[in-house]
Amino acid sequence: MANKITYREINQDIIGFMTNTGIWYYIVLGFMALGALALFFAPWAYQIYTGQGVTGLNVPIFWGVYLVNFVFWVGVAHAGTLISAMLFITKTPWRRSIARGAETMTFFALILVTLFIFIHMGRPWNFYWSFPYPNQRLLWTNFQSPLMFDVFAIGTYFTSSAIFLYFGMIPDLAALKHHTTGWRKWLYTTLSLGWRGTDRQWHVQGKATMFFSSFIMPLVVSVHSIVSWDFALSVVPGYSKTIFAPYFVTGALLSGFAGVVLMLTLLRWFFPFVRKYVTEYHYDSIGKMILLLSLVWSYCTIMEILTGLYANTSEEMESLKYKILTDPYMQLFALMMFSNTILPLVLMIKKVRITPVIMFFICIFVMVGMWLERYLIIPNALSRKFLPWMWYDYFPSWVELSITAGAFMFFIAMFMASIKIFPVFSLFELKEDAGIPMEKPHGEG
Amino acid sequence: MKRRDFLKYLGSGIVGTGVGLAFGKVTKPPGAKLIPYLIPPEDVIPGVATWYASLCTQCSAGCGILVKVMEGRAKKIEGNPLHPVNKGRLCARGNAALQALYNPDRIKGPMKRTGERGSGKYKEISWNEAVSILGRNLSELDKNGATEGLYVLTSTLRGHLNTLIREFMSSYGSPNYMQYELFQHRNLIYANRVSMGLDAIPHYDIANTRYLLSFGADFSSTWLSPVNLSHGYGEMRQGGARRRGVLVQVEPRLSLTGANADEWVPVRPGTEGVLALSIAHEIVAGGYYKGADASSWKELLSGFSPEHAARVTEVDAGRIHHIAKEFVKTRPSLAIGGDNLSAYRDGLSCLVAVNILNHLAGNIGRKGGVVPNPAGLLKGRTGTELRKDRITALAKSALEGDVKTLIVYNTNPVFTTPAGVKLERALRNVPFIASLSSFMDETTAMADLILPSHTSLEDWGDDFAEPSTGVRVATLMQPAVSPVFDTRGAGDIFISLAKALGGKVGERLNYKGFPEYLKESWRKIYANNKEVAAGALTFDGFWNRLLEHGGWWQTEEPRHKPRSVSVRRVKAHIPTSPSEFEGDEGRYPLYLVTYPHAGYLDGRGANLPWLQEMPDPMTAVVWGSWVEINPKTARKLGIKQGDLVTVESPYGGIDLPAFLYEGIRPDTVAVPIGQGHRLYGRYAEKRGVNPIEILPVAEDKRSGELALNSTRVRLERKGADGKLVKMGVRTEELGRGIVQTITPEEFERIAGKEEA
Amino acid sequence: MSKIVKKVKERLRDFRRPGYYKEFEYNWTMVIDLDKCNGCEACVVACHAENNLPIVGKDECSKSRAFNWIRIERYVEGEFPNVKVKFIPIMCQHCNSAPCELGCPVYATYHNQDGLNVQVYNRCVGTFTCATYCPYDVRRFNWFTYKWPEPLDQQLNPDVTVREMGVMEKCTFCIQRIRVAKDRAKDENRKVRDGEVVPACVQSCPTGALVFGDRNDPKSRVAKLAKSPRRFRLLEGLNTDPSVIYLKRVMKKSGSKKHGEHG
Amino acid sequence: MDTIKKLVLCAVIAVVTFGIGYKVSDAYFGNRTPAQPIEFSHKIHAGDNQIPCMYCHSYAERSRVSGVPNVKRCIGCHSVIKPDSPEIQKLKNYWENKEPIPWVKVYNLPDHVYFPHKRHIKAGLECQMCHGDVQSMDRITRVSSLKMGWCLSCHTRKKVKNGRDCWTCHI
Repeated sequence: MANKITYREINQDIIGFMTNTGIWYYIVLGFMALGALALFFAPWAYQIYTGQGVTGLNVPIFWGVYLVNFVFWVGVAHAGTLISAMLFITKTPWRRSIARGAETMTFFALILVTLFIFIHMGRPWNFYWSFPYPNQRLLWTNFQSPLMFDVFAIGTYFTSSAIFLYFGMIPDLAALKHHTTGWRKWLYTTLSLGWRGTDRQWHVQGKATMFFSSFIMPLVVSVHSIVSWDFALSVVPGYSKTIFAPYFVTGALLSGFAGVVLMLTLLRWFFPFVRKYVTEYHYDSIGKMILLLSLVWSYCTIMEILTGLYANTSEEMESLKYKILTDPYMQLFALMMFSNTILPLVLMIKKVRITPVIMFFICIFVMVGMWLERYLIIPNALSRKFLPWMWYDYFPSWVELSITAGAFMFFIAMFMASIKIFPVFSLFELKEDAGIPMEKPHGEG
Repeated sequence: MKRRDFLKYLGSGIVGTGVGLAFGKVTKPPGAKLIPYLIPPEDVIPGVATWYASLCTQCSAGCGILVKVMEGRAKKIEGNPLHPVNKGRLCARGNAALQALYNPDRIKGPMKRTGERGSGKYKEISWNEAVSILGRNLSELDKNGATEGLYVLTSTLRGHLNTLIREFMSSYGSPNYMQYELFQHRNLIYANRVSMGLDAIPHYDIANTRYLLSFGADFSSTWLSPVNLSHGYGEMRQGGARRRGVLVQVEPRLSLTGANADEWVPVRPGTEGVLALSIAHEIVAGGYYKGADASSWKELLSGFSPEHAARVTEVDAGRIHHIAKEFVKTRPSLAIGGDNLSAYRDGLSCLVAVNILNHLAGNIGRKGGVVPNPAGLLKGRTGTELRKDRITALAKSALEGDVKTLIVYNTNPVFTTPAGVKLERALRNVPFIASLSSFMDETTAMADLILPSHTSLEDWGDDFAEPSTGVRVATLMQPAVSPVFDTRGAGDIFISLAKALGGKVGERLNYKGFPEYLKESWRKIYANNKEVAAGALTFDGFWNRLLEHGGWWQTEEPRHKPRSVSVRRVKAHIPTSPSEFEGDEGRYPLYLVTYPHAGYLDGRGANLPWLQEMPDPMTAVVWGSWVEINPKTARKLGIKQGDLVTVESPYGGIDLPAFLYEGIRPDTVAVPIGQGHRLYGRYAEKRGVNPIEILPVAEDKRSGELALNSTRVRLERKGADGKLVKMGVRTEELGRGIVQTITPEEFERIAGKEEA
Repeated sequence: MSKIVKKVKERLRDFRRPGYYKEFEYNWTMVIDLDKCNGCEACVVACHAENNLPIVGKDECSKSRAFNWIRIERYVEGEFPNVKVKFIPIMCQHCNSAPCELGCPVYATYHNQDGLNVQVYNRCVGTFTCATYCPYDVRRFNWFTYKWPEPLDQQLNPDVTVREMGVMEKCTFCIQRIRVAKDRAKDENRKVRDGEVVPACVQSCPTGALVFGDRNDPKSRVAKLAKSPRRFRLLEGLNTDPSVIYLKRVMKKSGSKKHGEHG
Repeated sequence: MDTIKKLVLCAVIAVVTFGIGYKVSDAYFGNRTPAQPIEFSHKIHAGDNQIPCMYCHSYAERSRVSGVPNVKRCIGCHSVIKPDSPEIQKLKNYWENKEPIPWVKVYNLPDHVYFPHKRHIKAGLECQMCHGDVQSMDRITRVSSLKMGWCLSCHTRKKVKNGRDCWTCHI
């Protein structure tokens, strides 16, 4: 580890990054924000105004790219929880410098998840009907519905990860208020809730983090399991699989970690100071994690296909045939298997794991592969349901594709704006990593 | 915060709320209005439906309907459960009649042509002006002594509107009242006349037959009286404790009826007559025919041995023998022929051959067989006029300048005649054309004057269904709603025309309007007919019951009068060889079969969006036309499903998408009739193609009917995207047991256990 | 112990299915005799006329967005000349154990007191779940707000809601007609008689293949037909317990040779 | 910068309050007592003269709508009774011009609600239960909210059979 880093250096690095922003940063941020507006919000407004008919959805493919994106972004959100909660409890050392970034990603990914639920709805202005609130009309929600599970799962996940993110940030915000002026100082002072860094406060903070970690930990498994039940609880061939819960969770973590790698690598490239905190050691550890997850994921994929083959009913076989042997899904399936199963195998080589460039590209493939996995499940299974007369193919319309692309830009824009306001690395945890300093630092810790 | 700022915020808040409040007030939809009746109509309760019994005029079957009316608007049409023809059932076309009533493309009032003929430029005029224009025209003809120059062309009318026009014409002094429709079944009438001496279409008692041998008759979708015959079909299949009837369909292209058949005999086009006679040969040769004239039959049929027929028809001799045996052994049995069969150049002969079969098996005049209908209440058109009423004759007279004025009602001959008839050019030669159509169709576009008439739901009228169901049936049509646009009933137009003309015509047709004429005519029927009058004390009581029930009909079982077919009669009319086809076999290797589309019939239904979006019963194609090709043929020609294909006959070519269909012979292609309108409203215009355009001007040798199946064609692939839109993607069940079946043998076993 | 378990189970069942009545007052059932059905499509148009179904046009049809609450599926077997065509009308099966009812988060689709699977348009938020879960693909979605050109809109049935954009819909067994019949029955203080409720499709069916009635009434036609040895239900293996009962079509096994050859 | 900030804040406040205003306007200031084309007084007819409701709203017992009286029915009495009053003159004008009277609907339900008057009358409900004390109103005022909760409170209270089932009132 970089033992030689001093507290002052850490403070200077992070605060400097946050306060000194180059023109290119603004240009890129502006571009992304405008892109989000033009590609994400404008088509969505158009869709709300005109109707869901602007999508490529049809009978019987009622769930298309929006649901793919929904599941995908839930997946991206997953690494945050895993890293901050599970790895915190297991006291895994390499989580410290990457946890904050991953948690931030989680937060913004969950915003997109929520948005995609609304985008997907036929009458989004009535979204609040899906919350169980007492009303004069004696209406209630259907707790039997997997979608209702979703409302709770995503709601809980969103709340708890937001709290977790904020809670972990309080010491940092307190530190930042001493080094900033103007609105930032006002903001940090307000948000740090009078943190003074007393022993008691540290003690409570540690306890609370531990508590929240334990609280969130089941969510790592449950959220995506529940998302998978949206599909698994139906009778549709290609949806109705018992393996879906672990399959989806593994896939989610895989894409989550890939997302973290992409984020970290980009930061490393554009902001050289990051290289001090995110080192080969981190890449190595995440690489191992991705390799492990990829293997589990591959097992699930193969099992999913094998159970279908074993059932050997016309429904299952046609569903599989459509996914694996039909143009263009054959090629997409091959690409998915290459990206998620074959390519990650090279992570067995340490040299590969510690080379950020290679990791970056592998992770891009993993992301693409994971998106495809959802695509090959969600609209594809619906294309081959029970009555062959109603079989139909689906291709997303420009609105869906635009919103999909826009979502990425919106995510990047939110992330870029956020890391200029809130520290993307946990100051105090970096300092913990740096070890007890010999000399008294200038800043407060 | 500064005080000034606070005030600013407060101010903007107040302004915002105020504007919001005001906006809310302004934009809130103004309170709905409660509009009371000025004078309440009788028996109308708002919110509760009123039902009017009436008549369906979507095809010539003459079904009785009930129209559901709420708050003065027609909402739904259902079959009249008391009516003997459709027994409360209704087909898709009948259901869609509502959209003819409320069609957005209806002509909204009388119009006078202002631009060139066919340019579609018209000026709206008043009814008085319109009637006087036509009246002046007719007076002028009268003055010039050219009353014979008036031609009236209508659809097949059988009720009192027919009588009215006839009276109008005779008192005016013109014999030229013609009825034309593409599917008039005149061959059938003619065949019955020459073979059985029956000048009508009999009732085919499918319901009670146990073996139905159908030569091309697609009674499930369009033939004769589809609802009545389909109901019979249902009864035949699962009509209770009786044995389940068998259906054998003989046709080159599997129609909807064929799809339901137990056995499909894909005979070579044009050889059905030979096949029928060969079956007859087997009946006589097998000694099943016990009549005294068996030997002369034997002689007549000697040239039609199954072996010979097998070569011509491509149906196994063994199979012919088997069908013959089943046909005579199963009692009762019935042979019918129509659609395809009557559309060959010797269609009449083929139908005669079918009648011979019925005679030999003893099916005529008995339950479950051919049941001749009793004479109608009204003397309608007779078969003797058959040859005269030809559209080709009209075209010829028009070209020769004999037609001075033409009045067209409810028929669209420009669309339904082959281009070779040159009807459009002939009509250009007519000095004055008046159309009584409510829609701007191809024929109406040629008109100088348009007097839009009511649709059937706004008008009075009646009909005497033919074929009926072995009983006398009269159906009354009454307006269910008040006219949607400024239109008038066709009868009213003729009566007001008579008034405008005055003189002899005016005297003869001195009625207030068509309703009065209709009522007076019925008064005569009531007075002259004891059976009709039975059970009613006064005419008014009878009339009210007529309106309530939607008509009058005999309720007792049909009486069966046997009739026979004699050798002497049919000798000159039997088919001796396969029907002829235009086009050299080498250059045009495929037979073309055209058939009426289940929704559009002869094209009249194409402007109704419900029918456009109704999947075709066999192919499930919507909003377009297509050509059915056997996959084997298609493979040979490199044609794939949905490709754009040119179908070329010696008379022209049409481009349309290919539909690969296992139910058609490899040497045959089929195109539905009904699409390809140049005009006819937004739903019909420029959609699909009209196959009639490429047909030759071929007429039945004996009856003079247009022969639709009389040409060969060739196919050529033109492009990839024919824009074929159809419902349903796959038609394989993949062993999923979706439509489960049991074999007839199994059914026989369990039939005893089944409760019905 | 087992008593408690049973009680808990019972409670759970009640909770799981509010609106699921243990005993239906009526049990509306449709029996479709496939041996009678000749695939003429009259029911399809009748349904359009009765239920205010929109016409979507060629482009939308090509995207598989046509509105057919009832459709006739055709299955073709064999090659020329041994072709067998089979028709089956399919509408909402009104399953008593419906996958769609499980999916809807807001109870826009639920089971009502007549054993009908009901779609409440004004409660629907458009999550598509019901349609996705439906194994029969009978649900249709209002992709847009469909408008009729004047004066075609005058035909719209005032007894049936005109649906707006974003709402799922499906066959209701012509619930508005059931309502009228029940209303009349209540006036006369009796139960609805057999044959009093006739949905639009059943009414128009020329062959009489469709029969509708109350299966709770043992004397009704459907109750008798439902006992037919030819009965089966669509995709019965899914255990959805549909209220639509089909009677098997009588037809020779495909591949069995032509009759004539054996004499 | 500061001005911009203030302007933005002002705009945000304006937008939010606009929304509140709109909603409030909708909920509390809707016109419950609209002006009618003829100042018809229920007080005189139903109150002072004791004409039963069903005499004019004759469909209420038989149909799902209660109906407004046809103009002929109005004129039937008023050709004799007070024919010279200015409001009756208005009525006469409508009658002579063969125009129906465009009454403003006070009790208006959305299309997706099925409300049969008949069933409620047959259940023995008084018109006044929903329409208020009509016989003392000169101009009709809407006294009920016509919200779903209002319907259900009564259905629950009266233990209506299937009264809380969606299907009972919807589709």
